[in-house]
Amino acid sequence: MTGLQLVNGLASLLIVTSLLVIEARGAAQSALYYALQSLVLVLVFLALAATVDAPRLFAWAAIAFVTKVVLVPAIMYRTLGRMSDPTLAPRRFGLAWTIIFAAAVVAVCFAVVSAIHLPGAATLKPALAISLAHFFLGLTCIVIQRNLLKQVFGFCLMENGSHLTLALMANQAPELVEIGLVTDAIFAVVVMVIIATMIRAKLQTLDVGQLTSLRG
Amino acid sequence: MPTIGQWALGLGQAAALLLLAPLVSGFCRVLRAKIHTRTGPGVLQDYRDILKLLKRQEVLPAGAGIVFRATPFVLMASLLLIATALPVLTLASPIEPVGNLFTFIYLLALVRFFFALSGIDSGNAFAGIGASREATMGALMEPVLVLALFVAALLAGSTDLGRISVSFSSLAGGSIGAQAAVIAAVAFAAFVEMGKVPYDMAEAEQELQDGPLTEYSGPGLALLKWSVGLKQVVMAAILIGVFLPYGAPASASIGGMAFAALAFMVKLVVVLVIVGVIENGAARSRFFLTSRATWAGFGIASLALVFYLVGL
Amino acid sequence: MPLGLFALSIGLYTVSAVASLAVSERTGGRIAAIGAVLGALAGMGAAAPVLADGQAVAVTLAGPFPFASFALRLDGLAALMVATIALVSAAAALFGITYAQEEYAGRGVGVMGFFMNLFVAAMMMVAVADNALWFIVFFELMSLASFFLVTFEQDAEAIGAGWLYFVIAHAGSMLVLIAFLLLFAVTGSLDFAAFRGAAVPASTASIVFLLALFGFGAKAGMIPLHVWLPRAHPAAPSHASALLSGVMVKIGAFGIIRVGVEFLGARVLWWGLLVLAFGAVSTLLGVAYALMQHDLKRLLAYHTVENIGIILMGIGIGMVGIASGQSSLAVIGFLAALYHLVNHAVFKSLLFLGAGAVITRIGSKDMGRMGGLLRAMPWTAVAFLIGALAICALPPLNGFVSEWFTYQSLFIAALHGSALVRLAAPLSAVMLGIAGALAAMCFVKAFGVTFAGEARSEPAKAATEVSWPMLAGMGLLAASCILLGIGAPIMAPLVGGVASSLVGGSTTAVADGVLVFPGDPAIGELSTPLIAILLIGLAGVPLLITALFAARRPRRRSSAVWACGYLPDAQMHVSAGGFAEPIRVLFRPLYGVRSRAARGLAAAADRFAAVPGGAARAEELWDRLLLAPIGRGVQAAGEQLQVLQGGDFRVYCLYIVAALIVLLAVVTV
Amino acid sequence: MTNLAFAVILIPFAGAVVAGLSPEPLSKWTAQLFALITFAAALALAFAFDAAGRPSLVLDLVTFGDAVLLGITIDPISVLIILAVVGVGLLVCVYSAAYLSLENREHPDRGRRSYYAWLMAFIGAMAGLVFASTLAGQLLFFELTGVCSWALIGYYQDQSSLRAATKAMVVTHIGSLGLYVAAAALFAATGTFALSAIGQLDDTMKTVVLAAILFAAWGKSAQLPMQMWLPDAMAAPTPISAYLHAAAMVKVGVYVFARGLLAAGAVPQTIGWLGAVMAVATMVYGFLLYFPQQDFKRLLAYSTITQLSYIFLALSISVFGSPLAFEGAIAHVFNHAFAKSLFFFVAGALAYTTGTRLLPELRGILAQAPLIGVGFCAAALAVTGVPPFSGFFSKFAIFAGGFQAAAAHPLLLPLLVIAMAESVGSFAWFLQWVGRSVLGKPSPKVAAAIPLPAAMQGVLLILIIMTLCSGEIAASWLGGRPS
Repeated sequence: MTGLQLVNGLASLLIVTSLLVIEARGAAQSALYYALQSLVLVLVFLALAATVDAPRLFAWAAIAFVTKVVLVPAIMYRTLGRMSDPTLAPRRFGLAWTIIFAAAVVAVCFAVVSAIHLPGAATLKPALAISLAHFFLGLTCIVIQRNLLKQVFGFCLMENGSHLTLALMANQAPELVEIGLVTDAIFAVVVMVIIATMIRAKLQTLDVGQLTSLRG
Repeated sequence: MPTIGQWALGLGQAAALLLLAPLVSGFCRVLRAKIHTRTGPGVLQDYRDILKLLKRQEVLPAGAGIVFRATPFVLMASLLLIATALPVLTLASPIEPVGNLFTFIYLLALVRFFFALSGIDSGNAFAGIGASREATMGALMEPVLVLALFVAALLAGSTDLGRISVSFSSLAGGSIGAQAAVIAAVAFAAFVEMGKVPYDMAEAEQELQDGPLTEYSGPGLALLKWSVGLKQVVMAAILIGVFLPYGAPASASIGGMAFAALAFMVKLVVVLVIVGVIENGAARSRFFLTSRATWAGFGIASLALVFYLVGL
Repeated sequence: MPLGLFALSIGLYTVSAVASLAVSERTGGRIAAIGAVLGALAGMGAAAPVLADGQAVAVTLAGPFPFASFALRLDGLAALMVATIALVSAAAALFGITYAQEEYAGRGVGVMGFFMNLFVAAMMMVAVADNALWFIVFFELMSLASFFLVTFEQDAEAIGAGWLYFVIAHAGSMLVLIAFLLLFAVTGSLDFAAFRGAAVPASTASIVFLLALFGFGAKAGMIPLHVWLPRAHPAAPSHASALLSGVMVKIGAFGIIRVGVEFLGARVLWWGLLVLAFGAVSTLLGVAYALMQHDLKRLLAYHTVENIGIILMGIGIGMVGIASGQSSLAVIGFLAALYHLVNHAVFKSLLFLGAGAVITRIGSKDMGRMGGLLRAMPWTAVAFLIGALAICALPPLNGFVSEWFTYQSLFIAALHGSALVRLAAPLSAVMLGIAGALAAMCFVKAFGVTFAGEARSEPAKAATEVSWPMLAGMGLLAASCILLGIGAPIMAPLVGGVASSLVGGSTTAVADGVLVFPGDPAIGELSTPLIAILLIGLAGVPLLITALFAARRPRRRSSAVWACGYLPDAQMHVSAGGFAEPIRVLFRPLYGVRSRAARGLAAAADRFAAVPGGAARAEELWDRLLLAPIGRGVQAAGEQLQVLQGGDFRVYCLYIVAALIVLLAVVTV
Repeated sequence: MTNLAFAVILIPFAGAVVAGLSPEPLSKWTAQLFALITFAAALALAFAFDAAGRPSLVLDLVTFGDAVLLGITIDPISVLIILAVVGVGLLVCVYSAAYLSLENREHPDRGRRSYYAWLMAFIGAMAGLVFASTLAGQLLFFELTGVCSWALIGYYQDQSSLRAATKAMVVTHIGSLGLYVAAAALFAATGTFALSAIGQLDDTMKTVVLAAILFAAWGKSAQLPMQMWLPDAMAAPTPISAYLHAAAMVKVGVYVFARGLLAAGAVPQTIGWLGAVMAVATMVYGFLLYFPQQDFKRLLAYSTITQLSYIFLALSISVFGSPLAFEGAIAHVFNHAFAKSLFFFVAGALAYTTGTRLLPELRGILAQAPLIGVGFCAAALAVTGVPPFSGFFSKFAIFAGGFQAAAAHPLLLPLLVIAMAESVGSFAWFLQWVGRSVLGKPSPKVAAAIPLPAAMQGVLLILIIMTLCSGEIAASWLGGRPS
């Protein structure tokens, strides 16, 4: 099983973990699943580093591990874990629909990626498609979930997807890019958490539908 | 500047006319009496009245001011001034600077001004109305007199009374129609200015107790009666002297002037008789209807103007 | 030298004007008066040499405005105006020293002094200005200063009069401005020197003349444009209305001469006839309306309209003379006009000062409440009588001389004129004659009802003579009335010189020794000194007669007025209205003109009342028809778009991604 | 010299920031200080400019490729107008420091910092526009002044002033479309925004650009199609009405049009006829609307509209070849700035002391408050063009130029005659109000007036003096160009 197959396999594992994050009941569970997914992402980085002998990716993996696997889930767990909103209406879309939808997204992404002529990452096309799909999964998480916290996780999935794309296509980039990417992720999460807590405190609800008073 | 001879002629002429005035008014009273088929007070009656009044005490009304007391003197002075300048005895006016057409009109206006003002100053109600009538008559008669004399001057080519009388004496001036109309208009104006019955509006005895003269007495009244008489003579004199100058010599020769004086007296008697007949023939007219007669007079004067313009 | 003195005079006026504002009221009034008198002396000093030798003096300074230089020119005409203004202003200032203090104490005497001196200075500058811009500036400054004098009383009637006056004056000056600008368009420069020689095409010349005639006519008080005069002049303080009536209206006549004769050369005959017609109508209607007045100052104001008419007749004849090439006729016409201009300035201001003195004692302008002042205020009465005799043109005073010249000019015009002139001149002479008679009647009424007879009110009974400065002011004018009358042989050549400078320098002999004659002695001679001497001499005859019989006559005594046996009371006395009643009855068509005009004005006024309502509706029309639809349309579009902004930020994320995809597509395509 | 010009533009903005941030009572003093410094800079610029023999120089600041985006131009006209703008700005600051106080009987108010900040920003924007040498620069400051005007009109935060502010913003913004079109057309044709480029356009393009600028000018100067915002903008505090809606902002439209004409050199006559006819139409419309006005400031608003239409008429006449009319127009901008702001300050003083702006309730002002009375008369006479006040001299230049041009184009005569008739008509109407309100015995409201603060009295006095001599200053400054 060559390194490439390993990378593509891990990428497919990513899709599964993101589905878990989407469907997780409570915020704490989602945080754990997110940590898991980040771990998988790190593994992808390591595999990629090995197969494409890009020494910088090791540094990427290390940084990603520190932040995404440890730091961000810790923050989310500690702050969002306590918050829950009993009045939250049940999800409109069933689990089945979500999976089918995810599959459709992946298929579309494969079609799109295969059409594009990419000199550098010809061999990594499936991973690239997965990362693109992953990005759209994050988007679907934001759109279909009513819970405010899920929006945060949706954002994190999108961020991981784009991170993966970056790693695949620009693996020679210096660590600085990685640091930038990661700090961006951390700060985004911190800000969103703060906003979530403030909304929770002020409006006593986490249902996104209630927040229409914000419109202009 | 007039020469000594002209000064003498002018002043002499004025004195003569002054002395003649009571005679003329006496003659008119006698004429009226004769027409009323009564004998009348006699020609010299006015001299006797004036002498009597001069000796009488003067009673002044309470509100009278300096104008009331000064009017008799101003009236007589200005009328004497007019008299000095009329071309009675010669075809040329003795004192030329004064013998001007517009000077004559405005000296008459001076007389009328003081006569009316004395009426108001006396404070007497009747005298006030008399003054108002006197001034109104002035306003009604002014257009006739001005236009008539203006056309006469145009005919003569000069506003000097002397030259006008010269042009009227020749009768050959060509525009006979205009001259006739002018004479008619001036005769009408003179008749009204004399204040004879249909037009003695200011001193209408029956209505206004002698108008502005009401409050005068003693010497003041004497002088005013004498001045009114003099005014009548002056109006007759201008009519005869300027517009009917037949018999008056061109130059100031003694013989010529004697004959002119005789001719003047004859013409004066004829005029006075005509006036007397008209005066006693006419009935008194309402004051507010006099404007019809005066506008008729103005019609004659404008007829004269049209004749002159057309060159008739 | 003359311009130096002139500058000194203007300086004195303006400095004393400003100084009178700074100090306390009493001293302020005094400073203004003294400044005015000194300024007047300097002004006369400046005018005298130019009048005597007829040499025009000019100076041109580069003013702040590049398109208009600050040019002054003291020629004969301007010198005559300056001298007249100076004389009347000196008298008014003398009169004003105590008059202002008595009548307007505590109500801004200093401010009144300021406006008086500013007013006089502006008038002098108008006479001397030689550039269109500065002429209009001082012309309007004159109206502005006099506006505040007219509205000094600050009651509703004065303010209404002031408003009407300033609006007509401003409209008049706008007409004059258009006339100057038309000339400016032709000559390219605003200097009068350029205007004088301008080759103006015939049509524009007529338009410019008509504009100037009505523009200056409004200021002069010509009949159709005189409505402001009888309301404005009585409202002003008396020494101000003396200046208004005496001198300011002359600026109007002065303007017509400047534009009509100097700039346009009076080439066209109908111009002269038009001015003559306006003059004659103004003379007749002016005096006719004056007769009907109860208010003493309104009566005098209407007489100003009459005398301006006489001046315009003189100017009209002058212009006819120039147009028909008879230069001697032109000189006599302008001589008559300018001489009457000076005379009227003198006797009208004397009458107004007299009226002012009476009104301070009686407290009201209504003649009905006066009477019996002949004994109470003898000096004022004598001065007013001299003024009345002069205005009625009775010999030997100055009014008679100038009116005699007017008659002579009309006569000469009728003698040699063309067909139209030979008809117009006699008619004008007749109208002048009627006006003369009516004026005499009007002033018999004015003097009689005001001064003569019984005192008809408490203040009239308690009236006392006015203070000496007021008498000095009146005395100065009365003396100049007599001097201008008897001194005609000296004055006529001076004014004749100015007139001939207007006509183009042809010298016409007007006086010789004691005699005065219109160009040719054969036409007519007049000698006012001779008449005066003869009158006084001949007055001796009646005195002699009464003296002869004085010995036998008991002393004079006084008794009650005879009233047919009834006790005489004040109601019996002839009233102002009663005295003039016959004329109202006999000359009814004359008064019909005014009532018809009043009805026309009333109809126009209530048509104007509809304008504000209409305008208010138009105003909100804009909002309803234009802005509201735009507002509603934008609002509706906004509602539709509102749906996009549902408030659910999940949808917003979709928008972002959609936008990303679209942009990528665009870039790649 | 150029850094002086920059100073005049930038100091007010700095002042806006400082005034905005400084504590409440201090903000009005800082505003006055900065306004003073700006005025000093403007004066220094004027003297330096004159000393250097008045060279008209254009300096391009920001260029993008060959397209000049921003630049400044210093010539006699811009220096003169900047003096007026900054001068009146200083007076407005001093006046509003005293006007916005709790004793004000019409609008008791603390004078918040935002007022002074926006005011200083406005001065800066005006300075920028006056010096702008490119259409883009003009457009930038055009919009900036619109914003400041919106903020300042809505200062009292009540319903009517907010609606007025929005209305003003909307209408002037519609107007500014003209500038957008003009800038775009110019750029499309010549590739640069510099005003001098207008000269190189052919006639049709020149007509398009100038017509667009004219449209923008109508919007900003409240001329006929878009005049309805100005009378409602009177809901602003009076110093603002004085400054924005009399002396400065409404002059932006005219100034922009003047700049366009100056740069275009030979202007096609259609622009002249369009400008002249619309100016006279506005004049007549504005005059007719004098009559129903009871509120003093609305009357002054309509008077501003008619006076601006005079300037438009003068500029349109200058198209027919009369430089005198152009100088008259610029002089009228200068004179009208001082005269009309004096009139508004008088209205403000009356509102401050008596609490009412309705003219029928004001009688006998001269007896009660002589300075306000004299100010009222001086302003009325200056605005309606009565010598010796300044309005007359510029109107005289306009009419003189008009008649000069009318010699070649007789059809201009009726327009000029209507303009003159309107001048006399407005004079009669204002004189009627002078007679009714200034003279006579004080009405109850005027009799109960409180004394006027010293600062406001000082400003009134300065402006009265200026109405007397601004005519001479403008004429000698414009006329005195070294030929």
